[in-house]
Order: sequence, then C-alpha cells, then structure tokens
Amino acid sequence: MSDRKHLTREQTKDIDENIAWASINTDVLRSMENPRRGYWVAMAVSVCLFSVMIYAEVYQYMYGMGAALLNTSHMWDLYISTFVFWIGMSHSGTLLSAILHLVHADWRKPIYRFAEAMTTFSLMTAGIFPVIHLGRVWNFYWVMPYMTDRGIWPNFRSPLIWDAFAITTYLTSSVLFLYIGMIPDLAICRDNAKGWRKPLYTWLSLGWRGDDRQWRNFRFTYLMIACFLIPLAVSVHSIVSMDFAMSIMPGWHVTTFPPYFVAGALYSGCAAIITLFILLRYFFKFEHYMTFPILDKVCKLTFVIAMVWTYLNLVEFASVWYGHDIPSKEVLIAKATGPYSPFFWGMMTFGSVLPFSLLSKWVRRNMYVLFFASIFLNVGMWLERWMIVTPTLSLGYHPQAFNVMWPGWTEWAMVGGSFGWFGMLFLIFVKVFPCVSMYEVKEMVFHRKRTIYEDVDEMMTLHSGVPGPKAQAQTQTSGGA
Amino acid sequence: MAGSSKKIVAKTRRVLGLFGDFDQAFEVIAGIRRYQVPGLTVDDVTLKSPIEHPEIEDVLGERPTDIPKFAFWGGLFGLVFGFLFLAGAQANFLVQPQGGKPVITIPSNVVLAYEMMILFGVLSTLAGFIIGGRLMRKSSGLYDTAITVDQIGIVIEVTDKQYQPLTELFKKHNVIEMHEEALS
Amino acid sequence: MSSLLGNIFKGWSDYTKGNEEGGHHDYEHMYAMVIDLDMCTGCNACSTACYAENNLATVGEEYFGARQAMHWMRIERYFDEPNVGEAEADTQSRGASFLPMMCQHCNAAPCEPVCPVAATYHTPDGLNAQIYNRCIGSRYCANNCPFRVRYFNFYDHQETAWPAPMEQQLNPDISVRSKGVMEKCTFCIQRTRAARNTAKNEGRAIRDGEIQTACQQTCPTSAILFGDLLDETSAVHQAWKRHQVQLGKYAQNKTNPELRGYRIFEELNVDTKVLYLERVREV
Amino acid sequence: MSTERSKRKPFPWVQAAVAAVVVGASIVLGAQIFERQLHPESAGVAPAPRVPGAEFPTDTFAGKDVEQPINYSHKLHAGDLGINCLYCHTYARRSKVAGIPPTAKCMGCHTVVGTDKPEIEKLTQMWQSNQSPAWNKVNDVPDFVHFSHERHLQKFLFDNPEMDIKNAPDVCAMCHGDMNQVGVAKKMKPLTMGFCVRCHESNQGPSDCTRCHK
Repeated sequence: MSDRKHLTREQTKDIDENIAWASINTDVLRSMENPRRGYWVAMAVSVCLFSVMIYAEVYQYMYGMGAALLNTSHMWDLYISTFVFWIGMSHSGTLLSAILHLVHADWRKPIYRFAEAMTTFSLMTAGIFPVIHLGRVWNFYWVMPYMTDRGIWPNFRSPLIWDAFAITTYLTSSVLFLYIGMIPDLAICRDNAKGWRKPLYTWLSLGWRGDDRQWRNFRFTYLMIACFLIPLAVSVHSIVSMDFAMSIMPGWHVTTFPPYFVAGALYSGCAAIITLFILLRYFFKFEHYMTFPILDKVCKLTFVIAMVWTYLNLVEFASVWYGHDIPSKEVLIAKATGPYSPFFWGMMTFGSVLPFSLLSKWVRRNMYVLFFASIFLNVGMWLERWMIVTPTLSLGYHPQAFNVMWPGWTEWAMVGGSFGWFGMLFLIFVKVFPCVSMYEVKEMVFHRKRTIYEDVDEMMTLHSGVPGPKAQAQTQTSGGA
Repeated sequence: MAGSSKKIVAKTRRVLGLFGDFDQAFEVIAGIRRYQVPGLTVDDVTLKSPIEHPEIEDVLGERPTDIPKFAFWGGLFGLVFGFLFLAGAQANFLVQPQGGKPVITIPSNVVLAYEMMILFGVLSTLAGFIIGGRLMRKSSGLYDTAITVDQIGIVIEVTDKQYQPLTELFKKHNVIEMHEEALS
Repeated sequence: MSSLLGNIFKGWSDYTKGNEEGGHHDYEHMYAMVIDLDMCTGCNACSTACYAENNLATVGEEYFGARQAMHWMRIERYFDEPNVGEAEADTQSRGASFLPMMCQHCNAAPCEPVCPVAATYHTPDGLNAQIYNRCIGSRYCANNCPFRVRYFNFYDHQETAWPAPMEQQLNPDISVRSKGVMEKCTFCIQRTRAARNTAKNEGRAIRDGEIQTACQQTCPTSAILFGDLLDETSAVHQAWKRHQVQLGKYAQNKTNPELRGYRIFEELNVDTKVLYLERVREV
Repeated sequence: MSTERSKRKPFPWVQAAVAAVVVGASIVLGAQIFERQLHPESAGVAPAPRVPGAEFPTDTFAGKDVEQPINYSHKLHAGDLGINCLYCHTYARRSKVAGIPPTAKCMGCHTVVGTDKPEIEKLTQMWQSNQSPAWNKVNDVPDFVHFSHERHLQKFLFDNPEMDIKNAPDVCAMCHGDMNQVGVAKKMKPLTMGFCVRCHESNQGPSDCTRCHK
C-alpha cells in the first residue's frame, strides 16, 4: 500500500481507497511530532520577520504615523491594502470547507483542514492591520460598542465599524468551525498522546467518544455553521469593499466593488491553498492524501475564480469608462499610465494572464512550476489591493491631493512581518493540531471503496459468478487494519 | 417509557463489543432488531464509530437532534437583539447629526444586525452541540482507543439474563474484543 | 428602558420630521463664510493668523516638503496659462489667482458618517466639528474629504514647534493636538464660544460681526466675511442672498448670470457653507 | 424499555433557567452600577447641600489627600468661620478658572489673626520673602476639557432666582463636594466625563461636544 508508484503525476484517483485506516492515523500523527531542521529554520525566519514588525511598530508608536511616509493625500497605504489582502486570503478556507461541504465535493476532505486554519490565521493577521494603522493605537478599543458612563458609542454609520463587527464575527465563527471540525481528530490525538499533549487534547476534545448521538449532532452542527459561514464570508469581504465603495473618492466609489472583492478574496485564497498544499505535501510526506488529482481540481477552481475576478475587474473599468465621470476616469487612466503603471500591469499580468497557465496539464501536475505560479498569483492579488488604495489616493477631486508617494520602511516591515506572524501561527498549528482531517479522509476512503466495490461486485456476480473484491477484501481488512 | 405490563429487571452490566467492519456491526444491530436477544431493542444500542456514518440513521432509526432549533433561535435572537441594541445605542447617543444622515440609520443597522445574527447563530449552535451531543460530561469507562482508529463499537446495557445471548450474537459476527463493566 | 424606547421613537420622529424639512437637525445657528476672490491678494496673512490663533504646529521644511504640514487655511495658486513662458514670466503675467482653502463645513459632510468613533459630527451651530480627544486616527475622514482640508498629526510637534518658552504663546482656549489626531479648520470655534458667553452674560443674542474668525480679522483687504446664515440681517446672509446661492442645493438657479458667487464642488452634493466670489478679469 | 436513557439525568432546565436569570440580572445590575458609578461613600462626607431648581449630582469620589505647602483647612475657614467660597476664589464668577487667592488676601487677616500658629508663620515667612505658596492641584480635568466656572455659577447661582450669593457653597458643592467638611482640600467628586454628562442631561445642559472640547 505504501508503494509510491501510483502517487506520480499520472495518478488519476483522488485517493487510494485501499489505504489502511490505521496508517492514516499514524501518518498524520507522525507529522505532528519531532519537528525537523527545516521546521526550525522556517520558524526562525518567521520569528525574525515578526520581530522586525514589532520593531517597526514600536518605532512608529514612538514617532508617529509619519514614519510610514504617509502624507496629507495618502492617509492610507500598505496597511489597508495588506489588510484587504489578508482578509481575502481567509476566504479560501470557507470556500473549501463550507461551500464544497454543502455541494458534497468529497475531494475537499484531505485538504480543507489546513485551508480552514489558514482562514483563521489570516484573519488574525488581517486584524492586526486596522489596529496598527491607527494614529492612536492605544485607543483602538473605542470602536467596540461597549457601554460607558460617558454615553458615547461608536459611530455605527462608519464602514470601519462594520468591518470591526464583521471581522469579529468571522474570526469567532471560523475559529469555532475549525475547532468543531477538529473535535473527532482531537479525540484521536488524545488517544495517542503522551506528556503535555495528553491534558491538552483531553480538554480540547470535550469528551468525544464517537457515540452515534455525538456524530449526529456533530453532523448537524457542522452543516449549520457551514450554512452560517457562507453568507458571512460573502458579507465580510463585501463590507471590506465598502470601506472604499461607500466613500466619495473617485476610483473607490464603484458599485461593483463588493462582488469584485469577494471574487478576489476567493482567488487569492485558492492560490495560497496551492502554495500551502505543495509545502505540506513536500515537507510532511502527505503524498497519499494531498494527491495530484486533488491539486488538479484546486487549480481548475483557481482558474475559474481567476476568470470571474478578471471579468469583474474589466466590468469595473468598463463601468468607470462608460460612466464618464471625469475624475473617476482620470484615476483609471492614471492607474494604467501613471507612475504606478508598472504595478498595475504587473497585477494584470499576474492576476489575469498567469492563470491561463493553469490550463496546461503539465503545469497543474508540476509542483515546482505550480509553486512559483501560485506565489505570483498572490503577488498579483496583493498588487491589486495596493492598486486600489494608493493610485486612487494619488488623485482625487482636488488638485491638492495630486501626489505620488512610496511606502516607508515601516510599512514594508509590517507587510513582511505579517507573513512572519502568519507563518509562526501556521507552524505552531501544524505541530499541535492535525493538518489533515483524519476522520474525514477515512470517510472519503470508506465511501469511495463502498461505491466502487458495490458496483464491481454487482457486475462480477452478474457476469461471471466469481465473488467480487468486496468479499475478498473482507478477510483482508479484518486482519490488516 | 417502559410499558407497565413489563416487569423491569435491573440492568447489571454494560458491554462493549468491538468490530472490524461496519457490516458486521450492523448485522449485530440487525440481530438485535430481530429480537435475537430477548428484551433488547435497537433503542438500547449506542454505536461508537471512528467516522460519521450516513447509514447510521437507517440502522439505528431516527433519533432527534435539536441543533437546527438552536441555530434558528440563536440567529433570530441575534438579529432582533442586534437591531434593538444598535437602535437603542443610537437613540441614546448624544452626538447624532452626521453628514445629513438620520439618527437611526437603516442600512448600517441592517448590515450590523446581519453580522450579529450570524455571530449569535454560531454561538447558539455550538451551545446546542455541547448540550445535545452530551459533550463535556463524564461518560462511562467503556471505551477503547481502537474506536478512533478503525473499529466500531457497540455499547449495550444488559441484564444478567441477556448477557449470554448478546455475547453469542457478538461472537457470531466476529467480535474482535469485548469489554464490560458492572453497573452500580 | 422606557427612556431608551422613548428615545428610539423620538429618534424616528426626528428623522421623519427632518426628512420633510430637507434636513435632520434643529440648527440654532448656521455659521457660514463668504470669500471674495477679487479682493484676495494671496498674501497668506490669513494662514499665518490661523497658525497663531489655533495653536497650529509649524512642522519645518522637511515635513512640509513631505506634505505632512498642517495648515488649516492654505492659499492655493492657480494659473490661467501655466504653459506660457513658465520660466521667465512672473506669476502675475501668467494670470495667477489665489484661492484660500479651508474646511468648507459641509452640511452633508462626507467625513462625518465614516468616522468610526464619531469624533467628527455636526454641531447645532451648523459647524463640522472635530473632537480631538475622541479621535483615534483612522484617517478615513481625510480620505473621504474631496477638498483635502483635513490634516493629520503625523508626529508630535510640541517640542519642535514651541520650544520653551514659546509654549507661553499658545492659545489657552484650544487644545494642543498630539500625534495621531486629525485636525482641521473649526471656523475659530473658541471665538464663537467666547462671544456666546459674553452675549449670555449680557442676556442678549449674538450680534452680527461680533464673532470674527482669525483669518477674517487679519485679512488686509477684508476679503473674508463670517456670520450666521440663519440671521437674516447678517452680512453673510445678505451676500448669499445677493449672489443667489442657497444651501441644500447642488445646482443653483441664478436669474442673473453676472453674479459671481459659487461654491466649490457643488456637484458632489456635500452642501458646503463657504461662498466664493469669482475673481473679475479684464478680457 | 430504554433503561439506559432513563437513567441518564435529564438536562437540568430549572437550574439552567435559574442560572440564566442570575447571570442576566447580575449583568444588568452590574451595568447599572457601572453606569451610575455608585462609589462607596468612603470619604465619610454626606452630600448635604442642595441647589433648588437643579438636580444635584449625588456621585462621590474618595480622593486621596494632597500634600500642600500649608495645611489650609477649608473646614475652618469656609465651614466654621463661614467665609464665602467666592471671597477667595474670586475669579470663579468671571472666568473659566476659579483661581487661587493671592497671598495678600491671606495676609489681609493673618497679619493680625493666628500669627502664632506654625502654619501661619510659614505663610508669613513666604509673604515677607515675596513668595507664594506653591499649591498642588486638587481638582484637575484633562487639558482638552474646557470647563468654565463662570458659566456654571451664572446658571446655578446668579441666574437662579431662588439662590443668593450666600448659597455659593451649595453650588460649588455640586462638583467639589461639601468643602465645609474637609480640612485640606481633596477631590470628592469623580469629575469624569460621565459625571459631567449625566449632570448636563438632568439639568438640560448642552450636549454638544464642542462646548467642552475644542
């Protein structure tokens, strides 16, 4: 069964349905132990990046927002665009775990766990940015609607407050979704854990014993939260887009922003899934679970979403063009021809042209090419967010606004540091929690095997009278499992 | 629930049988359905399995769950509470006039009440899961780590009389291991 | 609880009533301004006066170049023919005109609804107010301001702008802003408050001309007028009426095309309260 | 029939309901306590004064003792001797600040009264060497709050037909507590924004932020 021949690029099955259940447990549990050198190197890099971010934040706290080279027309810059970027990343987990769960696409099962973890951690990363971009960071909690004796509330009309509500809700829900989906796996961990992990998993698995009652309630809970999460994910990113769309600025006040942002979010999330997929498959030797056919499906999904995004992007341009509002049109032209045009065309290339490479089967089945392609897709998506924020602010209604600025070092440090923070969280996650859903891979294997065997059995008995593989396998599984 | 005509005999033991295959476990349950063990019905069976098994409803019969109710009422509470909370806050907020917008702004309140609906819906669903799934409670000691690997367990409480036919039924369907504990 | 519900219904009725009247607020005053560009010589005295009156920090050349200055009142220069003889010609022959630009105190201000903590709002005086100690510096308001007249404290300037003993010259009636706070023209609200205090002590209403903004007071050509638009006898009201400009409209119905009055970005429907009078040119 | 199930304890709905009520009630009560800032009256000062025609703020605050260069007793001067607040804090009626009396005003009496007391000797020494006592601030509001003593005295004292200038201590007590009862001055009212706002609400003061913050 551990024969790796069929795990090559020519593999056609999503998963080998003869894989022993016990080996699923051992493979995944093994990935959670004994971090190797590569892990510590990655951790060290992440911690370094994050320390730079902390240094930059302390510096900015001491000297003021001017350290980021912001100015009177560029009040927002990389902080907000990176915030949007990370919020976007978080949508992939919801897509894979909730939407594909509802449509019964079972190939999501081996890969949804890390995507869902990615959702949670990118939200935690995204949540940093609105806070650090505040001029008076220490008063950030004033946006929360808590009761004070001063009779003062936040301004519920502000899209920033909507953001705060939406992100809080989304973070809570996605953490719970991740956690609830993990409870049966935490029970597996509990049964195999030693040392400090034992009390942790015992506590976290909430006394899960695999009772039929627990499973039944589990199924409904998972389904309900999935139903809650899908509209939530859509609303979160449309609310983020309203930070721009609800404003009066030419270039931001665009009606198509909400769907455009949602598509962009799914897009960058899918690209990030491909990156992490390849990394996890490579480092944790998850070839049996994170297989090429699944990667193939994710790539196709990415391509489809990339095309939706491209379409909405072009729609935005077209609506600005035909709307013939002069300032908006000038912003659009300046994006394509002005000082930021290299980045604009970079975004168009990486975002709209590069995905066409996913049409090639060679690319879809070549991990090395795909790895870099997915990185560049995400670079394109990051540029998209930057191109929304900065070129728009470099123009505007009033000539006083016309100016070009380049981000200061603190901004770059925070952008880099956010990757370090995300990396840190993710690295801790993969060693503490199972990043492949064991019980769901078992379900996937079980159902596929049953479907195949029942069909084949039926055919064999019908045509030749020889007992089919199901009958043969019965003796095998009882002994070999 | 027990019929008054029947004399209730005290159950003395709890038995756990582990099976390597779902079909075998289901045949045991089918046997219990066919009253091969006198006095035991399918309602007495608790199935412990490593995966969420869709056929479980067919085998064990429909058993109720309150999760959708929790989700619905949680969501509804969030929606109503969210809107009233926001409207109340706005109505009591001293600094009202802003940008030509009304005091209680429907568009923003709808957005925020929507988020609150989802937040409370999710939290209430979680509460329903913990209550309905009987999580976070002490359960019986009859548990085997093989259940989280690949074996399926059947837990039944029996009287002394039922014990013998049940073990026979278990053995007939290739039970791998049997555990039992006395009921106090 | 009952007061809360009562407030909700009061809020509703205010809303519906306000909608009928085309506004949402019972204004006690409506302070507005008139700036005659024909009289403006671009001398920057108003800007300097504003610095002195409102404790504006002088940020220095470096930060000014980085566009991190805070000049609530700024004189913008526009040239009729920017491309003709730019090198040799002086500004006059290039047709320079000046536009003093400060917060326009829009009645439908785009900055107000976007502030997450309600630090900017409309006062019953019809002013667009900024509460510095509530501001958390999200800077959304500045992004949403079409006039770009909101200024952010990118740094702390107290020590550099007013080294001891120069802090003694600070105006005690207005806060000194620290880093991370948005600020902007307030129409010299401390002077409004002082005049209101005097009038109240004397048991009378505020007289027209009693409140002078710092820029108005300093303007050597008296190009700036300030007053209450709701007071029909005030000079500002007269000027608005004479130039047939009305609040609450985004297109004015002028019977006389010769009238010079206009408001900037009227088409954005932000309802500004500063009336500019066009410069008269000899053709 | 299903013995296993009937043996399981039913969900304790009653206890859960009681717990929910207790939790809910404590949240509501806690919020009210928080909102009204019901501080324990540990200062031991009864808020006796009342201002007719106005709602008197009842909050109290247990301020710490403040070190002063001279142990000036408000109880002695204002309470026992009955000197009007506005005699010394004479700016209160015509400016934003109440002001501290010049040393000359103290010496008006203390060249003849109580000259043998050690505190007065200290004062006399300062007076002779052209110094003023460096008083420490007791009732302080942040710099971004522009409170006007004049406006409040006008409203509650001079414009109030039921009040006479003799009643000034009652008006002062609204924000400063009953200074007739303490020795060296200390803060006896919270002077937080909530304190101000509640009083403004009950006494129909302006609710416009720019009245105080500018």
